[in-house]
Amino acid sequence: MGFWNKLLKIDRRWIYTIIWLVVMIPLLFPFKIKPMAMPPVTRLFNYIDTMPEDKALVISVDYTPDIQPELHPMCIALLHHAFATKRKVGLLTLQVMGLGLGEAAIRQVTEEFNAHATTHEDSIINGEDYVYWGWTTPIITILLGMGERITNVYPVDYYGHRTESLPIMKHLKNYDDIGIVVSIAGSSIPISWVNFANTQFGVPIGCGATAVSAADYYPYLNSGQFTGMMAGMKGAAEYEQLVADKFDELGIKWELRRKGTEAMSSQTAAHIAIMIFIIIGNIAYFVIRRRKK
Amino acid sequence: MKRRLPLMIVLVLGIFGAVAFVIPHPIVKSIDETMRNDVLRIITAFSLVLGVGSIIQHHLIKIRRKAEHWPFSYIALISLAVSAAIGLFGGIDPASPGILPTHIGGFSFHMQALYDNIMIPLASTMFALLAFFMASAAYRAFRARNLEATLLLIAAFILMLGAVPLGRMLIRPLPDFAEWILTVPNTAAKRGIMFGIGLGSIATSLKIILGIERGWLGGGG
Amino acid sequence: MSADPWTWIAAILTLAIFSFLYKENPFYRFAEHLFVGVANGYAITFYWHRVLVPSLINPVSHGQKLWLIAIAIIGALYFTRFIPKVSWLVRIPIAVVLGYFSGAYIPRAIDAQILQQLRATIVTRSMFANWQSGLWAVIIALGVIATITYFFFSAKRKGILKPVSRIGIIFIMVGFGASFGYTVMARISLLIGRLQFLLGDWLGLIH
Amino acid sequence: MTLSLSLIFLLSSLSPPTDVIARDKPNDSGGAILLTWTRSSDTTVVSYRVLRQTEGKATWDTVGLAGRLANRFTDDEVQDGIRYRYQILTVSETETAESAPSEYTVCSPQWFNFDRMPAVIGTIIFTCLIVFFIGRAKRNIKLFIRRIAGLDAVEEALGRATEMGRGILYVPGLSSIDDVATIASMNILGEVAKKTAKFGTPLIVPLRDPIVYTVAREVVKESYTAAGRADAFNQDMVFYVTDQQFAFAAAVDGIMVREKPATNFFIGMFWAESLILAETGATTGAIQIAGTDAVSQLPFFITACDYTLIGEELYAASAYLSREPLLLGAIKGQDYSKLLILVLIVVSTILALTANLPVQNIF
Repeated sequence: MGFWNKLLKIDRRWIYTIIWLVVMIPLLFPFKIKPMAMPPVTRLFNYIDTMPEDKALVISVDYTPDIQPELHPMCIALLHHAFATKRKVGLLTLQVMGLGLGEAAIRQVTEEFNAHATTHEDSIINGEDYVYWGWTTPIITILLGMGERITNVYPVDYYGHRTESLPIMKHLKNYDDIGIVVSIAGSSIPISWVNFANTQFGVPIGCGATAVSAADYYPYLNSGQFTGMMAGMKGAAEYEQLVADKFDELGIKWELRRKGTEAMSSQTAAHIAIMIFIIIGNIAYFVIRRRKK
Repeated sequence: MKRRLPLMIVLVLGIFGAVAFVIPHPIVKSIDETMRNDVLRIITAFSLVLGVGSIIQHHLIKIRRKAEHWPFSYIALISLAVSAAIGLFGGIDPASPGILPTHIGGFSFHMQALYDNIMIPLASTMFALLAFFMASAAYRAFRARNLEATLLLIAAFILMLGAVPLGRMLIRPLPDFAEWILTVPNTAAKRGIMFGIGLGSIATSLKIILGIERGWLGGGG
Repeated sequence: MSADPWTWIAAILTLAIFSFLYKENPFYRFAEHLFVGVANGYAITFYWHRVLVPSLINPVSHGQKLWLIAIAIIGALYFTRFIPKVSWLVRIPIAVVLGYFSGAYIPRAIDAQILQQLRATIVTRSMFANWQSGLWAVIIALGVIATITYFFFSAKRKGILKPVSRIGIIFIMVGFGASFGYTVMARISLLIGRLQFLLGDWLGLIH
Repeated sequence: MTLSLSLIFLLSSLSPPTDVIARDKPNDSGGAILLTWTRSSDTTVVSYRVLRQTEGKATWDTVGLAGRLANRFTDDEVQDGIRYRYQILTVSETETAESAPSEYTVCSPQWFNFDRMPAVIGTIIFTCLIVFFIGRAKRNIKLFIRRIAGLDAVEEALGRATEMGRGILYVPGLSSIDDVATIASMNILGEVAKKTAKFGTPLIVPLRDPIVYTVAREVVKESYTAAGRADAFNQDMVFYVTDQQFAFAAAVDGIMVREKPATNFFIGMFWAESLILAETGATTGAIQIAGTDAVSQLPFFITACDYTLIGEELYAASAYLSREPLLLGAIKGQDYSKLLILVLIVVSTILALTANLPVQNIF
């Protein structure tokens, strides 16, 4: 029973312990590895970054709490990007379970920006810089109705204000004023956005998807029906990185919370650990096989 | 009778189920919808009683025989009874409460609370165990024993490496290659298997309707 | 640290399940039996409030759809299992469920699993809009053919069948490896989610 | 007021859509009219509104909205047998323009859905093939079925359990009785139970579906009777656990670790719990035999189990074990159907590439 043999028959609890540690430690003490953005993420970022100033970014918070670890950081990163570049933002959700998530995202990001704001200009103000329309139903009525007049679809916003009276809505009448809609979802809602808003009105659609469902979305990406896509935690981390670079470019000094990147450190560490296990297992296997010969 | 009646029912309903697929007329469509929405759901609801009866019996036997770890059977039985009582009498929808009060002060023990704080954490933790099991399964089984095993191992390796930023840092086109494996050879293999599964399962359905496949009768007269 | 008792309960149950990784123990056994009990309690609740009340009890008590009583009787035949003399009657509700689903399945499966897959596999000129997508389509078609060949059961594996089915199993293994590797990411995400709950919502160590 | 409105109308530069055609939506259950139109050439168009008039009524009702890039709309809020006509209203930021009304049209239900013709033909061809080969099998023409690797292991695994004096765990998947994998699994369970009855090996069958539970119980009881060991059948061998996927997985994990069966069978339909079960089983040192048609779970069974029946092998195995000629005949029919599919792929591809025929649209 040599060293390699012992290694082959190692108690699996050692493997569990290592996975446990490599996932937990980066969560407690985040270290940031700099992700390199893949083309679908870069395309989404660049599109939002360079669209005309008067066009708003609309985020459709279509995910539910159970898949939040993968998708919520995408929503936060998009908001960081929009507010740093002084872009108007409209937020809505097509899933009633997403209501609280949308509210949490917008509250977190506005608090971050406003904590560093010195002037009224710098501040992010509800109804002027962003609007949260909340949730209503049915989906088709919303997706088509927003093409004509958003205030008809959402007479009051999430907080109960009449949308007609909000300053931001004066320049946010319908899809013509929207540069892109990014639908973040674990279900097929982004496809509904493509089928109605994109096919019938020509609005560009971006997508944030879980890693599992992303594989089904590549055809839409290749056909251009999605302008860009963030897939899973990795996609979120890549977008966060692009936003962080943008912050440097704009000279914004304060540190961003980057949950996607932090979780990605855990993810990366776990992948590397598993790959090392496989390599060690195979070395041991070959050493023993050679000895037997 | 004992065999012929069930086989007749299967034949008649089977033909109806197949034919309804191509007849959009409301007469057929409404029967088809009633079948799905009312009939089958009601019948399934009754079958649950059998299941619950079985699990209760299973644990009662354990308690009676004082089988190993028998006290834990009380946990299953009590939690079943308590949660069923809360759900049946306290309602399933927090907005429309039942006859049983479901909170003491600020503490809610409504079915929704049990679902959110017992079922969801337990289920998602069981699910999360997979992170560990994938690691140990990979360590144990991913050995380059022969060509097939080696290809399995390499494909998995490339996908794992391609999924993290490191992959792209080491080999720039790696994520694209990973995506290629997923969309080309993987699609081909899945599709090929699906054809076989499709045909095999259709054949089995056919055999059931025609009364050739009788395993479900559970044998006996 | 959380002050919500439910968060504590959820956290303790989470740890109880994780403890199974070390070894089977009374905490896991407790969580397991609790889970089975509550899940059954939930199922009873669900079927009562969401199925029997709206689909059966409400219409019948208002004098509508009285034929549903007959359906309820068919459903009740499940209980004949406990009466040896008429226990064969349990086959009737099973036959209703099985017959309908088997029949409904056939044309739908022909459509979704055979015809649509077939349509997607055929290589057309438009796929050669660029040479890569054309080549990939050809590889997929060849892979599908080889994989199907692997599943021929009634012919001996000799002659051309032998090498082709071998290519088939190669495609299958590459595909399985890819699926495995791809799923790792999603499963680690689940673990991260649980840890974020334990470290964040419960202990308040991360925000 | 009227004058100024008509002035605006006269001055309106917005062009309405043309060629508004309304017709009964084909292949449906009635109650729907399909509209098509040629889009307005103006670039200022925001959207189109669909207006409907019932014959004999003066009013036009707005029944729908369509995007500026749309040229079709389905009105599914109409009644069969009533005559309707439609107008399409072009809407821009400042003005609207209405098209000429369409002809009156009436909708009705159809008795046959022609869109589904290929599926009907496919069903007929396949049914004929299967029935033909079953017929041949009935006439006792000997059929060859190749060896299936995982199956040979069944006997060995049962023997090992007996030698060790430990039990056998058989999980027939998590799906319902209408799932083909479950049916196949019931057949295999019947054979396994005959052998456990013969050797007196303890058998544990936990279930997730109440109906499958009733069937499995009958199957096992029957096998014990057939093996002449009706006395050894114990009603607690087969039991229902819960219909919650992960609660079931937790319970089966517990059983595996506490009872330590010598052999675990995971045969049927599985979802994400596949690896939870198979890895836990591996820690107990059991021989594991899996079989499933869940393509997404096969990779995990292949890595964690000793033998795996892949997809269709599961169905073939159930026929192979039972040695029932009728079931074997069906396998022959399936093989010929597969051959037909291969021929269709090759021939269609050749036609599509050489003659540029749109063959893929046939299917």
